[in-house]
Amino acid sequence: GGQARVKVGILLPYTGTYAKLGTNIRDAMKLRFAEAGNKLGGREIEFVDIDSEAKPAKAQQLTDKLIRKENVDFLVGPVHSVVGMAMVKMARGKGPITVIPNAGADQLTGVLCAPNVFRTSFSSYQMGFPGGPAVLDDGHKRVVLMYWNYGFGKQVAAAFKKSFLPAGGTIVKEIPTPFPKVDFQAYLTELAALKPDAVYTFYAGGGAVKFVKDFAAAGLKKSIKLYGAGFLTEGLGAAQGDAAEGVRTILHYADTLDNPANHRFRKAFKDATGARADVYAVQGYDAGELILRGMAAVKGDTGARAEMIRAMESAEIDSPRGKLRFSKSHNPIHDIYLREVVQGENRVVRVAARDQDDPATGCSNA
Amino acid sequence: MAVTTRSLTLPAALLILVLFPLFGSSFYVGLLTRILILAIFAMSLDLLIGYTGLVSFGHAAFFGIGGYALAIAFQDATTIHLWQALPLSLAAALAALVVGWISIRTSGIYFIMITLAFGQMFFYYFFESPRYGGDDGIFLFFKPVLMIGTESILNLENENTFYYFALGCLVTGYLLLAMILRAPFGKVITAIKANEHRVRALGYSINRYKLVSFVIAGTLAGLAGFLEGAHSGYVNPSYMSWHSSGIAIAIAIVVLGGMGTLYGPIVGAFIVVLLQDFLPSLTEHWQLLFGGIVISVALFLPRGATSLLPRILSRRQTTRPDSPPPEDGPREPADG
Amino acid sequence: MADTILRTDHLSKSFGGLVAASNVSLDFERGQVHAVIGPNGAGKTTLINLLSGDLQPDDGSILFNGKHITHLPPDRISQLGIGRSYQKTNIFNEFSCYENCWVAAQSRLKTSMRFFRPASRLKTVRERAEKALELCGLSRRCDTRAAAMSYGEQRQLEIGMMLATEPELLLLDEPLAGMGSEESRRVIELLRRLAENHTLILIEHDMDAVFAIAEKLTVMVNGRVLETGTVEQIRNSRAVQDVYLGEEEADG
Amino acid sequence: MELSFYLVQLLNAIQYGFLLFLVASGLTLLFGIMGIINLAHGSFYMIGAYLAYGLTEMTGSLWLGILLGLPIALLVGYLVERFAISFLYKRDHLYQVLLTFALILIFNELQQILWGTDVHGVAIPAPLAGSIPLTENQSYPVYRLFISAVCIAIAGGMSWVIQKTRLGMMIRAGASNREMVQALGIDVNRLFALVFSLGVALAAFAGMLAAPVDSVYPGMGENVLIISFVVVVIGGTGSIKGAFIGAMLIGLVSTFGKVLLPEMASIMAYALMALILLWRPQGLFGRAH
Amino acid sequence: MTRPAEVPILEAEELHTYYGASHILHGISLSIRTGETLSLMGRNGMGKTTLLRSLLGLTPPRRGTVKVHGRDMTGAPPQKIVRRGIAFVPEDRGIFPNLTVRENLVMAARPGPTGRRDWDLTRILDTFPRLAERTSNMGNHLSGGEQQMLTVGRALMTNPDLLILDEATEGLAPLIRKEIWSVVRTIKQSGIAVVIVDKDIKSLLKLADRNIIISKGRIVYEGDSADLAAKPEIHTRYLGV
Ligand SMILES: Nc1ncnc2c1ncn2[C@@H]1O[C@H](COP(=O)(O)OP(=O)(O)OP(=O)(O)O)[C@@H](O)[C@H]1O
Ligand SMILES: Nc1ncnc2c1ncn2[C@@H]1O[C@H](COP(=O)(O)OP(=O)(O)OP(=O)(O)O)[C@@H](O)[C@H]1O
Ligand SMILES: [Mg+2]
Ligand SMILES: [Mg+2]
Repeated sequence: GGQARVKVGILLPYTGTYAKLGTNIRDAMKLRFAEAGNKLGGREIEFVDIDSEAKPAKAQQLTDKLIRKENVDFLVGPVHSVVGMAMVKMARGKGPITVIPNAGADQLTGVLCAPNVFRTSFSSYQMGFPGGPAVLDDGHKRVVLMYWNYGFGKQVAAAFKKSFLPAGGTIVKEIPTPFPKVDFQAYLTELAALKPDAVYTFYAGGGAVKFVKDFAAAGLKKSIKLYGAGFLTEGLGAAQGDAAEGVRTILHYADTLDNPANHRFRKAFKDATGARADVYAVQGYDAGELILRGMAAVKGDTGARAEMIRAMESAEIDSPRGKLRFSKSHNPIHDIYLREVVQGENRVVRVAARDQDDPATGCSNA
Repeated sequence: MAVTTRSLTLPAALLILVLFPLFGSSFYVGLLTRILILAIFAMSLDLLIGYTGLVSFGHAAFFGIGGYALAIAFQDATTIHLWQALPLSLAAALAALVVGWISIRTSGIYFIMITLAFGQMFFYYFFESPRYGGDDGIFLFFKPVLMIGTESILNLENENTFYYFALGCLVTGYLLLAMILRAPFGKVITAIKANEHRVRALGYSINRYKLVSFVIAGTLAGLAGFLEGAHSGYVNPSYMSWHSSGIAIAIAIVVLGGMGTLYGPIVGAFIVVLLQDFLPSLTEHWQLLFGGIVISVALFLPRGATSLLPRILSRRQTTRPDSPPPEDGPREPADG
Repeated sequence: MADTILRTDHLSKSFGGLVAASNVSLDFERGQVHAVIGPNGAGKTTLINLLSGDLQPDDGSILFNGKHITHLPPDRISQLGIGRSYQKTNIFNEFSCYENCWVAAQSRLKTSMRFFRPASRLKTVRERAEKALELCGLSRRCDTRAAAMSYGEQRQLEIGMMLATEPELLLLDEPLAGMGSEESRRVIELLRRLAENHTLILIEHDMDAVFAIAEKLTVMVNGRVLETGTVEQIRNSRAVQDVYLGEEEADG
Repeated sequence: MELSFYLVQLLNAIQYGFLLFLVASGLTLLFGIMGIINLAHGSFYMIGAYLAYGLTEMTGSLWLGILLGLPIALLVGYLVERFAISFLYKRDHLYQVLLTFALILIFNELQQILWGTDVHGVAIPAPLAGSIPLTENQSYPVYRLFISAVCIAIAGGMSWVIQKTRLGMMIRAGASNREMVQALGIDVNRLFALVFSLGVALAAFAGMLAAPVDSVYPGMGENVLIISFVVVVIGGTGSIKGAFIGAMLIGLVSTFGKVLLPEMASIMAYALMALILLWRPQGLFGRAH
Repeated sequence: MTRPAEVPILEAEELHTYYGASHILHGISLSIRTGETLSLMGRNGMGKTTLLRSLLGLTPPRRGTVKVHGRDMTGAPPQKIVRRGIAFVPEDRGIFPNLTVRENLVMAARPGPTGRRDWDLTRILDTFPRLAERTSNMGNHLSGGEQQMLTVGRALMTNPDLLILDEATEGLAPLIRKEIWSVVRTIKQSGIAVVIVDKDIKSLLKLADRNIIISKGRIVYEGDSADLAAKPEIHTRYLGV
């Protein structure tokens, strides 16, 4: 109709280490919109797409541009936690409705939480907390924690300990390794000497590939079971090859999840982009869905902000990951799966935690 | 000739800057504030690389320290008094004193590398230190105000006020440096850049001059960092990393604008920020364009973009003999 | 009793295994032109470098006006009133002649840690720089970039810069090298004039010049002092002719 | 911990040192010998890794991939030298900083356009895929030992060429005074184009060899860039022996740093460099002017 | 001499050379015949060095032509010109500071254009025994005079037909200077042409077949040594003696 178009601002990295994540998120979100006829609450969509370069120092300037120059109605992004914090700090409160499709820092739906900020991905807490019982249930009591020594890694490790220690596990040693360095040899030797039952890790991207390969090459697979937050093996099958076989990780998604929504989504994504869907695509796809829900509820009237927010926070989404709801702090509540790499695929072993919530420490959302 | 160009262009540019908030939208006022802050930083770097011949790859650390000093001191405060906060940028001066004292013992490539080492150490210290927020950085939820009694005279919460404050800092910094460079001190540091060994033989204890120059530059960088922290309400270690936004871009700004002049880095800051704002709207692979532009300037405009200006203005007076080729970027002395 | 301005005492310096100066003990008298000659590689420049602080001696001491200056850095030594010129031209290539001398002249301010007043207003410095330019014969080239001058002119500037620091004792390392005959003559004339109220230590291979202005000569060979004496003595010394002068020069 | 633990760590340290030298070898040539501040070193390394990945996928063999990749790397180096670097030899170092920084941006984009943004792995060639048992639960990959051997060969070869051959003398001479080399009848332009290409090829070669142990991902070059500079500078520019010893020192210090002073692990190499430069401002084997 | 004496080794016509905008050489023409010794005189800053650099292509002339062995080499890069049998000893010596004495010599070694190999390392070290004692010194760890010998030696290592010496005896002790002059004489006798710039006019006149005086970028005098020796007014006018 004669209504102005809805402006969706996207701030995702398309260059650098996180580029792949950025493109998948964007493509999947656009796929969701396309499925809905490229209309939000009856209005045409206009995208304003900016490369965040995953650079924290630029985050404010770029967010500012989307908010004050482009006047976007929705803000989607980012991938990188620190960029996310700079972005959310500007957007929270009076800014546009913001949907975070990846950044995991606990603060985003913790101290920095706000009525207009949603997350469709996960909090670091959710990448660590369900790991404790999962490892214990597999029968491993003595565990070494290894992770990249930066915000996200530290939060994952802390959450892991929160469930693991009370349930009777022992942390033999914590080995934070410098981020984003990838020479692990000295640490692996230390690990070998410690002889734990298992090691729980947080690494991602190139570091994850390197870690898994070095771990296998050092012959440690025979005696120490390797666990980690899902990013350790997610989408890295081809690069890791045999080295990843048997590695167990927890994540709110697995390629092989057997539910209709997932099958449908994977095929559609493949058709639309030619690429294989992964967890990031799912998060983008759900971000699209969430925005659709909100706009549908107010029939495209972005002025009805409170109503839209209410609709979004009460949304129950039949996501490719399974059932997805949102907490008071607007963080996802979803199942966390324990997965194992078998023949290059992350196969679900069991559900590690049902309806995993996040404590949202410091969040003041009513 | 250069004098008339400068004496006309500078006030004109300043006038435009002063009037800008009356016409520009608040987004652009914000963007311009960032540019001004970056210009201060670049100018301070130019004092080192363009005048003293100290190529410091660790300069971004002082920018970061300026911001961190503010953030650490006022992390939990609800009002930030400007007169309490501003002296904090002296933390950068202190850091520069220590780093400089050690670094100036080396020269050339080794100086580049030892300053890089210090820069990296500061970066990792803040990146990994749990005390100061690690890689997450620190947020500030208020902007500084200047109060007398209970009366607020200068409230930087206001975008335009902040803009004028930053502009004031830039102009003050510019005038201060211009004065220093004309003074005996300036003569010595330019000579040090030209031939350090000879300066020493002439009876100057060059290390003191280098150190003072290093500290002045560090302080100014700290001031810029302070402003950036106050303006964005957010500091994080990536300001100090050598590559992402720190030193490599700063060097690009200085050289693109015109090294060894004070206005060069200011122009450079405008060029770089505006390019980075504009190019991404053309293509997803905009860095290709940006890289291409940087390379072209490096190859074909060795004295930076500002060297174009007098050339354009002097087209009328074609008889003026060209000075010899600018291979090593000979500078105009600070005063003719 | 002669008035000694500079005295070296068993001064030694070696580079690796090579002894470039060994046990050099010399007295330089105030107001004299004292030339140091010797074959290439004899250690003359090394000696000057030791005196100016560019090199640190391994052993021995240096006294200037009765005070120890051994191990002082070059800038302190310069401040005490010892100026030097370099054998290998050492100037500010991108500065004009005038600026070259300016920087030199300014070094005589009590301190150059002055930030506020424009340097150009410092009258004493300006006058000193102009005088130095005039002395070394480059007034005409005042505004020429040093790099754009011929080699000989750069050599003149080298001397001009030293003069601008108004030293009491001048260490001249081959000031005439690279100068044409006319310039040489002019510089010799200049040195002669300077000699009236300065002390000069002169290294030079141009024997005509040395014999013309030196009052005392020291001959060095392989880092050692071979002989010290008056012009006549040295000229007629068999040993000096053998190692350095050769026949012709001795009788010409 | 028992002795064997420290022995294995020593092995790690030495092996890491070798790897560092390999990674820095191209920079040793371009920065150490030729004196070019080449910030794009990491990019050349990355190009090598991606070439290894792409060509191994194509040909099915890493060796073939390397064989085909080297001429490509040489060509890249040649083009960069001819059309960019060669204009800057007489200029201030800062222009090299600027230009090679721009090259980083450009190569990152090109990498993305050509190969996309996925993380890739390259399989270790079959004959070298095994490992040797070390302790009761740890073993050592043969491929790493192979890399060490290659590294020694490269170090020896480079040092021989630079120090002992006339080509090496000409290169060093050219780095200090191009015009004079020309005046002696040597085609400096060709010489430098050749050496630059070799330096790039060497960096790429390191990337190719490291591809199977490292992984292949966008931005991987930035991880090796600074440490490579540190290696060269610690040793003292102009000295291959220095770079080699520098690499070994960093290997030792950072390996044992990780074990004994884990909080300091990330700054170990920088602290080492700062200390060494304080003690010897021209690096371990550099020459003072 | 086997070559036809008509074809000069080096021939320059109407050279005009500039540094930036300043016009230094104003149409200089000269030719050097095989085996000839030519001296180039003039006060400081008159353009002697510039002329030599123009001939060698180091500062290419803006106008005029340079021929080497009859072949037009105008605008060719220095290494091409030099490779046709010319060696150059520049006034600033151009020692490679980061090479040892031996390396400085060896890196330049090359047979002459006709394959002649009269000069090699051994002969150079015999000629300059001082260098022989310093073969492993770095180039910048030599005394001024030693550096001078090294440059001459390095030039000879290229076995040239024409040797160009720009103030080659500067900074040399009288004995060594004589040494150099006698080396030049030897060179001359072996049929190598020599162009010398030097301020030691007495020695030059003894050695040179022909003398050229340059003033302000122009040739103001040309003639053989006997002629020049007989014209003291030229000396005073153009050389200041
Ligand atoms: N830095 C150094 N390292 C090693 N040897 C050096 C160094 N500097 C000088 N030498 C050697 O010390 C000796 C003395 O050198 P010096 O420069 O003092 O000679 P000189 O008397 O000035 O000679 P000249 O008249 O040729 O200038 C020379 O043989 C030279 O090779
Ligand atoms: N690089 C340069 N740029 C500009 N002008 C120069 C440059 N080099 C030399 N000149 C000028 O060219 C003129 C000739 O210089 P040149 O060096 O050829 O003289 P010369 O006869 O060799 O003198 P000298 O005996 O002092 O070596 C001089 O006036 C000098 O100022
Ligand atoms: Mg000497
Ligand atoms: Mg000359």
